[in-house]
Order: sequence, then structure tokens, then C-alpha cells
Amino acid sequence: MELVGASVLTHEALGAGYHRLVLAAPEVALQCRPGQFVHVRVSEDRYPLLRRPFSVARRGDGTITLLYRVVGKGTALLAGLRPGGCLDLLGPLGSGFELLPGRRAVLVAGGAGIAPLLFLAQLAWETGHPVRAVVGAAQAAELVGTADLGELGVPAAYATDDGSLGHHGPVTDLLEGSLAGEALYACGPPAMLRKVQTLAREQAVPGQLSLEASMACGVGACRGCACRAHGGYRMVCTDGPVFDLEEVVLDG
Amino acid sequence: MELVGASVLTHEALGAGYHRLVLAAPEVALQCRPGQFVHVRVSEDRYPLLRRPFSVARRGDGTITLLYRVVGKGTALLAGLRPGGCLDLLGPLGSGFELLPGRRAVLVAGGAGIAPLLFLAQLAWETGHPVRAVVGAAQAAELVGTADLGELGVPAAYATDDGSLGHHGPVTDLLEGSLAGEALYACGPPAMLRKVQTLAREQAVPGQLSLEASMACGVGACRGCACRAHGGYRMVCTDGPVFDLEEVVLDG
Amino acid sequence: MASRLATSLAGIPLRNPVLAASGTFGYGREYAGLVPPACLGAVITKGTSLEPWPGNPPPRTVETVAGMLNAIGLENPGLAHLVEEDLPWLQSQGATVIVNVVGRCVDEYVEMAAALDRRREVAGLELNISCPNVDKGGMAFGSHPETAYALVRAVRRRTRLPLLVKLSPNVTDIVRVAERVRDAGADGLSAINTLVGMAIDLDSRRPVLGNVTGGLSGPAIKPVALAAVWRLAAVGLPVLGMGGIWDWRDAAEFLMAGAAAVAVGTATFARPRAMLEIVAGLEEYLECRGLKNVSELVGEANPTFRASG
Amino acid sequence: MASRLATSLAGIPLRNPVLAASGTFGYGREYAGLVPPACLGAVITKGTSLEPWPGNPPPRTVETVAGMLNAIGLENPGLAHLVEEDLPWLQSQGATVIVNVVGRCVDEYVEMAAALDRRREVAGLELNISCPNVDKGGMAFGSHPETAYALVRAVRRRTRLPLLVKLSPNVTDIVRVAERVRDAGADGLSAINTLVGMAIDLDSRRPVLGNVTGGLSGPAIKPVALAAVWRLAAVGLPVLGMGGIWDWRDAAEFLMAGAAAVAVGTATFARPRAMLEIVAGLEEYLECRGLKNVSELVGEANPTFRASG
Ligand SMILES: Cc1cc2nc3c(=O)[nH]c(=O)nc-3n(C[C@H](O)[C@H](O)[C@H](O)COP(=O)(O)OP(=O)(O)OC[C@H]3O[C@@H](n4cnc5c(N)ncnc54)[C@H](O)[C@@H]3O)c2cc1C
Ligand SMILES: Cc1cc2nc3c(=O)[nH]c(=O)nc-3n(C[C@H](O)[C@H](O)[C@H](O)COP(=O)(O)OP(=O)(O)OC[C@H]3O[C@@H](n4cnc5c(N)ncnc54)[C@H](O)[C@@H]3O)c2cc1C
Ligand SMILES: Cc1cc2nc3c(=O)[nH]c(=O)nc-3n(C[C@H](O)[C@H](O)[C@H](O)COP(=O)(O)O)c2cc1C
Ligand SMILES: Cc1cc2nc3c(=O)[nH]c(=O)nc-3n(C[C@H](O)[C@H](O)[C@H](O)COP(=O)(O)O)c2cc1C
Ligand code: FES
Ligand code: FES
Repeated sequence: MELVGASVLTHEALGAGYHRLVLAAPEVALQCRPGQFVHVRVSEDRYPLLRRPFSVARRGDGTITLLYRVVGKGTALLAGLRPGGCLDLLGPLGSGFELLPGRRAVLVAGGAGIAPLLFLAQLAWETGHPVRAVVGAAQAAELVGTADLGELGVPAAYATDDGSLGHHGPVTDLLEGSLAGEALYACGPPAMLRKVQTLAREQAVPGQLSLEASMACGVGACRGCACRAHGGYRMVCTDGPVFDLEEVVLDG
Repeated sequence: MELVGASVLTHEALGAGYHRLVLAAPEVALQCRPGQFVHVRVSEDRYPLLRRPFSVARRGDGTITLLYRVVGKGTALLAGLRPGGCLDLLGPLGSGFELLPGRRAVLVAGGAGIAPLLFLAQLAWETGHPVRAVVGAAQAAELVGTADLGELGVPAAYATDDGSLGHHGPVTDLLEGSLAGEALYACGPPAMLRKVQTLAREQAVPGQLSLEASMACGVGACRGCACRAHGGYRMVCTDGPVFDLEEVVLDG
Repeated sequence: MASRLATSLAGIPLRNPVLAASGTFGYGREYAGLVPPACLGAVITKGTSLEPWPGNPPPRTVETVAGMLNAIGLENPGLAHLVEEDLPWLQSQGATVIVNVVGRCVDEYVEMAAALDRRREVAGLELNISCPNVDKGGMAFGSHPETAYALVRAVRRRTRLPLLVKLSPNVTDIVRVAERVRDAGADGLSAINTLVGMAIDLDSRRPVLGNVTGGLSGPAIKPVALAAVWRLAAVGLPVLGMGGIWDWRDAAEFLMAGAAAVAVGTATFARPRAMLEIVAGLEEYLECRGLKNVSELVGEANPTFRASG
Repeated sequence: MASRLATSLAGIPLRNPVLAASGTFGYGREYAGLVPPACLGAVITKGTSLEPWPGNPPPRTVETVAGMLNAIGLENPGLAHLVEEDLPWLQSQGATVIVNVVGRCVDEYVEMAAALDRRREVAGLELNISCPNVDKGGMAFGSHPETAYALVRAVRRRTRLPLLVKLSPNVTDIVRVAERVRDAGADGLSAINTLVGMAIDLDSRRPVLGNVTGGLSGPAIKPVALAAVWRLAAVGLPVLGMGGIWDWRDAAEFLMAGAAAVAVGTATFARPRAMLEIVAGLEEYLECRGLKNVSELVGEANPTFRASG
């Protein structure tokens, strides 16, 4: 865990509110694993007050990439950051994904959930781990990171809620059929994660889920980012954000 | 009183934290008189919360000029405004100076207090009213608006606390000698205003003082900007900021 | 458009549920060029007393983080001025007027209420028993359930006007105070007044405010106000919710928590037209959700909400 | 450098007057990579109970304007974990440790205090009688002077450790509670805990927090905290001031108001090294003013300040 001022190398708007932010952060790049996140200050003063968590979406040579979507005040401020600017960043934080040996990795992404899975795809590529992806979004314009998957040679199928690209329906529809010999790695909205949990159970394949929770400290000190797990609450920031699929109890 | 989005025409740093901001604000320019002020939003959201008051320092053709000094968060934000940007502005507000006929106007300025007096000098020039100025600051670099006075043909004497330009000492030292046939128009720190009050009384010359107070509404609604006057409190935002020298009771 | 937002509060018919909070909108005249008083649900006047009050020594306000402190001390021109100057003007503008009433003792409150009782220009009274900035009157009455009860009861006897009572958040149990206020015959509750706070000037090493402490208002206090309204929703009187409301989303949250209407104070200083923007925002929100009247929002999020009257 | 900031609080010698507020710094370990616990005046632990407590259902936190709400519900691993894991580690780091103690009933508080009484690793106790997020214990004890008195008295009998009592701002008269706490034998006062607040999610039309209401902390509440400390300064016990402290200027204001030392909570989440920056800032400020010790600041702005001990 480092607290650094990372300088902005490039910052690109991808459309539909998504942005790709490449930061020079050698210490963080050195340490981080797919699934981990950085906790970022979006203002210089007292408002907005708290840091915002973002998954590392890619690791470069001394750099990390964030892929984020503007949803509120903090991300809107982030979007105003220019190359050469500096971002106060705490990380890497949290647990990471673990590629289970002997099983093809199936990346299941919904919306901005693609971010940590891109980094996982990068690791799979680097280690020669077999991998495929299913990626969903509300509409074609919101499907981001597809080029990165292509670049990494990851076979991918797409789904959109409005049918504007790929399968017309939830991304989990693309998981129908046998998952034998595979393991699921999912990040996305709660409903998607619940469906992934159900599918994995049905087919008795293992998997890992990356969860979100509102976070204050990001380091386990405040006990604020609880999620439900068998045997009690777990902290998303330190016990997660990546949990074994069997471990967590998803609401709803 | 207008609530307008004024666009920034030019914004110039004058050194020592002073800035000159020229705004396109035709409705305000049309209505404003020397001594009046505008109440300005320095942020787009809830922090910093309140507007900041600034005197009009000059009126142009559909434009007004503000001359301000960075002293805290609000003025620091203001300083970041670029040409083409937009400033949310309420005004003109408050009472103005009144040039007393038959008396030469003596402008007494301390620090940023020069701002409203420059506009008064402009009016005197436009109406052919005789005028001179004494201007003080902590040091030479903080003496602003001197070029404007020169341009308007106003004879001016200067004083600095550190002697780096003009008289070495308080600006009110420059008022020694007879003030017969003159009237004082003063804006500056409280100690300066008190001295001006004393001098005017001693020589039985009339005068007007522009006061400051922390302001919430700026329009007389909150009753927050009280100053002491004979016969009770007065509101700086509506009864002032310009008061007859005899009317107000200065603390300290 | 009007009908979707039209509602009522403690028996007072309102054009819309967005009111000007006492002390932040003067007597309506100060902002009239920007905010036509008739466009608001109602104008709640500055706290007004029998005789003119001079208010506290300056400085009276100071900005804090996302809020402000005020220690105005209820400066006001008194009842006669209200009746002779302000009420006729407000009426000429078509405003719905609620008079915020203050006194140093029970008798002064009662006398004010009696004097205003038969005035057609007055739609209702708001008893301020929660001002933190005066020695006598104000919060002294609102801090204890029984004192509050006695005051409201005495006032109730002398007026048939709809009677709102404005509560202080600076108490251990605001619900208990509210219940006694209800028992004494109030028609509605206003919540919240300001929180006691202070600021120190590091350079002079003295409190900033002439009165040392002041009342904290603005966005900073919104969570406290919302919690108070949420709890008061169970008392069974209509609640006028306020405290830190900045935009229509804040207003909608107060309504969902159980407020029958909302008042906006400090936001007006920053954005004089904030109330008009909130009215427009609520209108649009209701339309988006296909709701016919704003009252459908009231208490929507709050299972303990007890609809009243 | 150390000597200028060295001070003491309720009999606890402190390296400097900047402490980590309970619940915001875990047990010191979580931030150890960034904030060596020995560089702080003291580490106040997360509120700790006899047995492990699970805490409240999520969501437990939500950001508000310049503040945050938390409804953690005192999740903690319990006394045994504290004693076996956390205290030894904190001691190995050279930290001064104050244990924040919670219980569901008087006996649980007493038992905790007794268990910690003879532990060298513990410099003092802070009794949390002001947590707004638990049904039993917490604020229930701190809301009434006599309940607070009884609890503190019972605990006092069973420990010789310096005893701070953490007060709630959610009361009508915090001074009255403090006086009774003093009468019961407390050595110092911690003020303030969080203000009761809530947030509503407009989309789901439900309270954001699993516990509905939570405790408001952060810069938004600073004026309220400062006023509380100012008033408590007259009680005659040393005060640990906290609530919204962001930078050294805030800390200096609390000291001038009468706090013997300060604690920093929410600011650490945004700026993990905030406490270290505040220590450095105070040091520089004292130097600028030519003051020999931080105690010279204490109460400087407050004529009602009564020096203690
Ligand atoms: C471990 C972790 C990793 C994340 N990685 C990414 C990422 O790689 N890319 C990305 O775009 N987003 C990511 N998020 C979500 C991101 O943190 C939020 O979108 C961001 O904090 C919103 O900030 P804001 O100020 O713009 O929105 P706010 O104004 O705070 O809120 C706007 C909306 O977003 C919701 N929201 C706020 N914070 C969170 C949060 N922490 N989790 C979920 N919803 C939230 C609010 O409820 C509200 O509806 C991640 C979250 C976590 C917990
Ligand atoms: C009628 C009027 C006209 C003014 N005209 C000008 C002008 O033409 N040029 C100019 O530079 N300044 C002018 N001022 C002062 C200006 O309003 C303040 O400097 C400004 O509000 C400070 O804002 P801030 O956020 O930067 O400072 P803050 O962070 O709010 O405060 C920084 C310091 O400035 C002091 N301060 C804050 N507000 C005021 C205030 N309203 N009056 C006096 N001191 C204050 C604070 O006490 C503090 O010491 C005027 C003030 C008034 C009342
Ligand atoms: C400058 C000022 C003056 C106020 N005067 C009064 C008053 O006279 N009577 C009253 O009941 N409340 C008064 N209040 C309290 C407000 O009506 C309101 O309850 C409070 O400010 C919270 O709302 P806000 O955060 O929207 O401002 C005043 C508030 C401010 C800021
Ligand atoms: C997440 C969180 C957890 C807290 N837990 C405790 C606690 O366990 N015991 C306690 O006495 N106070 C607790 N508090 C209150 C803080 O110690 C402190 O009194 C309060 O937050 C005000 O200070 P701040 O504004 O600097 O955070 C907690 C506060 C927060 C934000
Ligand atoms: S965010 Fe503080 S414990 Fe997870
Ligand atoms: S600033 Fe509100 S009355 Fe002057």
C-alpha cells in the first residue's frame, strides 16, 4: 500500500461517459494484481470528502490504467483531470483474482465491471492461461474495453440490453451451455452477480466475484464496507473486493 | 439589481495577489454607481457556499471591472477563472458614493480599498469634479490602480508601510495639512478608516466611508452585515457599504 | 402545472410545497426583483416581535464548510411595521404569508398571536421556540417539552390561525417536544432550526461572532435535518421540513421522509432563485414519475409516517 | 521538537496533542504503513466490547456534503482479540493506547474496565456513551446526566486508569451531562461523538443506510463540535476535542477553545497522513508565535476556560 501523487499520462474520453486514465505510478504498478483497486482523491479540499475506489484495468511499465464511468460528482471531477496533472492515490488495495489452474477463465463483465477483468485478461495473456470473455452493457456505445480484449487475443461475446450489439438480453444469457472445465470471474451489477452465482452453482464450477460497496477508508479501519458472507460480514476493501463465489451472500 | 451570468473578457494578474477582472455585464454596467458592489458566486456547488462581495472598480461600455486581491479560498477560485468563462453575479448592490458639489474629492485608499475609489475617480473625471488621491499599501508591489489614476489625470500621493515607495508610513499621514474645501472618500482597513474619521472631524470636513462586513444575502434580507451607527445598527449591504463619515461608529 | 404541486400544510393551502424559511427572505421585498413572492408556497417572515429588536452586535455571520453560522439575534422592525408595511405589500403581491413569531416571554408570544389573529393577510403563524441566538425567548422555550407545551397552549387559546411550531434540533429528544407541542394544540411542526455552533478566528484568537455562538445552517446540516423530519413523521402532525436544502433532489428527500412541504433558507443566499428552481425540478420529477400530486411523495420512504389531517 | 508539543491529557502523557479518533483508525495496524502509531499523541482504538460484535447490516456509510454518515454499529473483534493481538502489536510499535470501551449494560462496561485495569499497554480508557448506531449501550447511556453518572461511577470503582468519557452532541445540555460525569470521577471528557443524521436514496426511495440513521462526522460538523468544546471548557476537566478537524488550523481552534488535545477522525479517510500534517503544522505555528509548549494555546480564546489538573 502506497500513498502517491500519480501524474496523468493520458486521459481519454471513450464515449457514453467512460474514460481511460493512464497514470505514472511505478510503486503501485509494481505491486498490483488483477482485482485490486486504488483509492483516489477527487478534490483538493473538503468536498467531495471521501476517496473513490477504482479497479486497476491494466498495468504497464510503471503505469496503471483506470477505466471509469462518470456517474456523479466525484467521477465528474476526475474527468476534468488533464495530462500532466497529479492524482492523489492510495493503493493497491484489497484482494485480487486468482486464476485457478487447469480451468479456462471465463470473464463475465457488466458495464464498468469490465475494468478489473481487463487486467485479469492481461495476466492470463502474460501467463498463457486460457481465457474467454462475455461482456454486457446497456447499449453498444457503453461496451468499452472490447479493443483491449481483441489485442490480448481473448475470444469475446457481447450482449446489450437494447440489442444494439451482440446478444439482445442480459450478458449472463451468454453463459448458457456447459461451463465444464471453466471458472467464472465476474464483475458488474448486483443482479448480474446473483445470476453468475446461480449458474456456477448449478454447474458446480468455481468462480470469483468482485463486489462494490461504498467505502470510507479503503484499508479495513472503518468497518464501513461490509458485505454479507456465510458466517458474518466481510469487508469489501480488505477481505475483497474479490470473493470466492461461494463465500458471499448477495442481497435481493 | 440583476442576477446575471457575466462572461469574462479579460483577467489579469497584477502581482502581489491582485487581479483585474473585466466582465461583460451590460445590465449591471448600466445601473451601477461608484461605491456599489456585486455579489459573486465563486463555486458552482455547495462549497464555498456564500457569494463574495466586490466593489465595481470601473465601468466600461457594457462592462464592469473588478479589482480584487486573493486572500482566501473564494478569491483563489475566482483567480482561476479564464476569459470566456462565466461568472454568476448579483448586482449592483448597496449605496454609492456621492460627490459633494463644491468640494474637491480626496480619495483615501488602503490596499484593496482602491477598487471603489477608482470608479469614483472615473465619475469625477467624467463630470469634471476636482479630485486628488492618497493611496497606501504594505509595500510598493501592492500599490495597484496607480496607472488608472494617472490615466484619469488624478494627482496622487503614495505611502507604503515599508517605505518601498512614496511616504514611509500610514497613508493617512498624507492627509496632514489643511483639508479646507475638500471632502474625504475613504475605503481601506478599519484602522485607516478610524483615522480618516478623526482627521475629518478635527478639520470639520465632510466625508464618506466604504465599509466591509461579512455578507450572506447582500440584499438586506438576512440582517447579517450589521455595523454600528449612531442610533443603532445599519446594514452594510443596503444602508452601505458607503456611509456618511459621521454616521458610523467604528470599533476599536 | 399548478395543480400537480398544489398542496396544503396544517390547513394552509399552498400553491406549491416550497416555502421561504424564516430569516432568510426578509419580508419578501428584498428579493422581490428576483423571486416573485406569489411563486412560492409561502413566505415565512423574519422572526417578528411586539416591539422592534435591535439584534446582536457584529459580526453576525461567518461561513463554515458547506454551511454558515448566524447570530442575527432576531433583529426585526416589530409588529407595527409588519402590519403597516410588510403585510399589505405581501398581500399586494399575492403572497401566502406565514408570520414567524418570537417573544421574550409567554405573554409576548400570546399578544403577537392575538394581534395577528384576525388579519386576512396572514395565512398562519410559525412560533419560533428554537432560535439559538437570543438570551430570552427562542430556544429557551423549545428545549423542554413542558415549557414548549405551556407556551403553545397559551398561544393556541388566542388564535384560530393555523399554528406551526418551529423546533430546535439542539435537544435530546425532538419527538418528545413535538408530542407535547401537538398535545398543546399545534397544527404543524417546522423542523429544523439551526444547530448551535461556533467559529474561532485564528488571527485574533477570538470567536468570530459577536455573540460567540451562532446557529449553523446550510447543506452541512442536511443529514441532521432529514433525520429529525423522519422521526417527526410519526408524531401525526404535518411537518414543514428544512435544513440544508439546496436543490429539488434534497427537497424530494425531505418529502419522502415525511415532510408535507419544505422550506429553503441558506441556499437562497447563494442562489437567489433556488426556490424557483426547486419548484420547477419537483414539477418535472412528478411528471417523470407520473404522479398526480406532490402529496403522493410525502412519507413515501418512511414506514413510520403517519398521515395527518 | 518533541518537547514543544509534549503534553498530557487527563493524566496520560502524550508525545503530541493529536490523537486518532476511535473507529477511524482501527487498531493502528490498518494505517501503519502510512502513519507510524508512535508518531501520534495516542491511538484510540475502535470501540471494543467484551465479546465480538458483528455490527450493522450494510450499507454502513454514505458520503454527505463535506461529511459522512456511518452506522457501523460497533463491529469489533472483542476484548480477547484486543488483548491478545492488538495491544501487544501497538506496544511493539511504541504507541500510546487509549481503549474505547463499549457495552450493552453497566456490567459490561465495568467488566471491560476491570479487565484492562492492570494492563501496561493501556494508557487510558475512553468510555463511549455516545454511539448513535446501536440499540443498547452507546447513546442510551450518554443522553441523560444521571444514567451517565451511574455508569461512570460504576466504572470508576473498578479502574485506576485515566478515564475519559466520550460525550454525545445529541443532547439538550451537554454541560450538564459533563458535570455529572465529572462528579462521578471521570478524568477527562471527549467531545464530540457524531450527530444523528440520515440520507435517503432518491432512486430506491429508501434510507441509504441499513440502520436507517447514522452518525454524521467530518468538516460539516466542526462548528457544532467547537461550540461543544468551548462550553465544556468551563467544566473543569481536560477536554479531548474532536469533530471535523481537517488541518492544523482547525486543531489550533479547538485548542484555543479549551481542548487539552484533539482527535482526528474522518479526515484520515481522505488524507491518511492528515494527523502527521497536523502535528507538523502545530509545531510550526508554535514556533512562529514563539510559544514554548502547546499548553499555552489551550483555552487562549476562551475566557470561561477553567484549567484543570
Ligand atoms: C472496489 C471498487 C472498484 C471500483 N472500480 C471501478 C472502476 O474500475 N470503474 C468505475 O467506473 N467504477 C468503479 N467503481 C465504482 C466507483 O467507485 C463509483 O462509481 C464512484 O465512486 C462514484 O463516485 P461519484 O462521486 O462519481 O458518484 P457519487 O456522486 O458518489 O454517486 C453517484 C452514484 O454512484 C453510486 N456509487 C457511489 N459510490 C459507489 C461505490 N463505491 N460503489 C458503487 N456505487 C457507488 C451512488 O450510490 C450513486 O448512485 C468501483 C467501486 C469499488 C468499490
Ligand atoms: C462591499 C464590499 C466590497 C468589497 N470589495 C472588494 C474589492 O473590490 N476588492 C477586494 O479585493 N476585496 C473586496 N472586498 C473584500 C472581499 O469580499 C473579500 O476579500 C472576499 O470575500 C474574501 O473571500 P475569500 O473566500 O477569498 O476569503 P475567506 O476565505 O472567506 O476569508 C479570508 C480572509 O478574508 C476575510 N474576509 C472574508 N470575507 C470578507 C469580507 N466580506 N470583508 C472583509 N474581509 C473578509 C476573512 O475574515 C479572512 O481573514 C469587499 C468586501 C465588501 C463587503
Ligand atoms: C441568517 C438566518 C436568519 C434566520 N432567522 C430565523 C428567524 O428569524 N426565525 C426562525 O425561526 N428561523 C430563522 N432562521 C433559521 C431558518 O429559518 C432555517 O430553519 C435554518 O436556516 C435551516 O434551513 P437552511 O439550512 O435551509 O438555511 C434563520 C437562519 C438564517 C441562516
Ligand atoms: C466510521 C466511524 C466509526 C466510528 N466509531 C467510533 C467508535 O467505535 N467509538 C467512538 O467513540 N466513536 C466512534 N466514531 C466517532 C469518532 O471517533 C469521532 O468522534 C467523530 O467521527 C467526530 O470526529 P471526525 O469528524 O474527526 O470524524 C466513529 C466515527 C466514524 C466516522
Ligand atoms: S472502507 Fe473502511 S473498512 Fe472498508
Ligand atoms: S448581507 Fe444580508 S442583510 Fe446584508
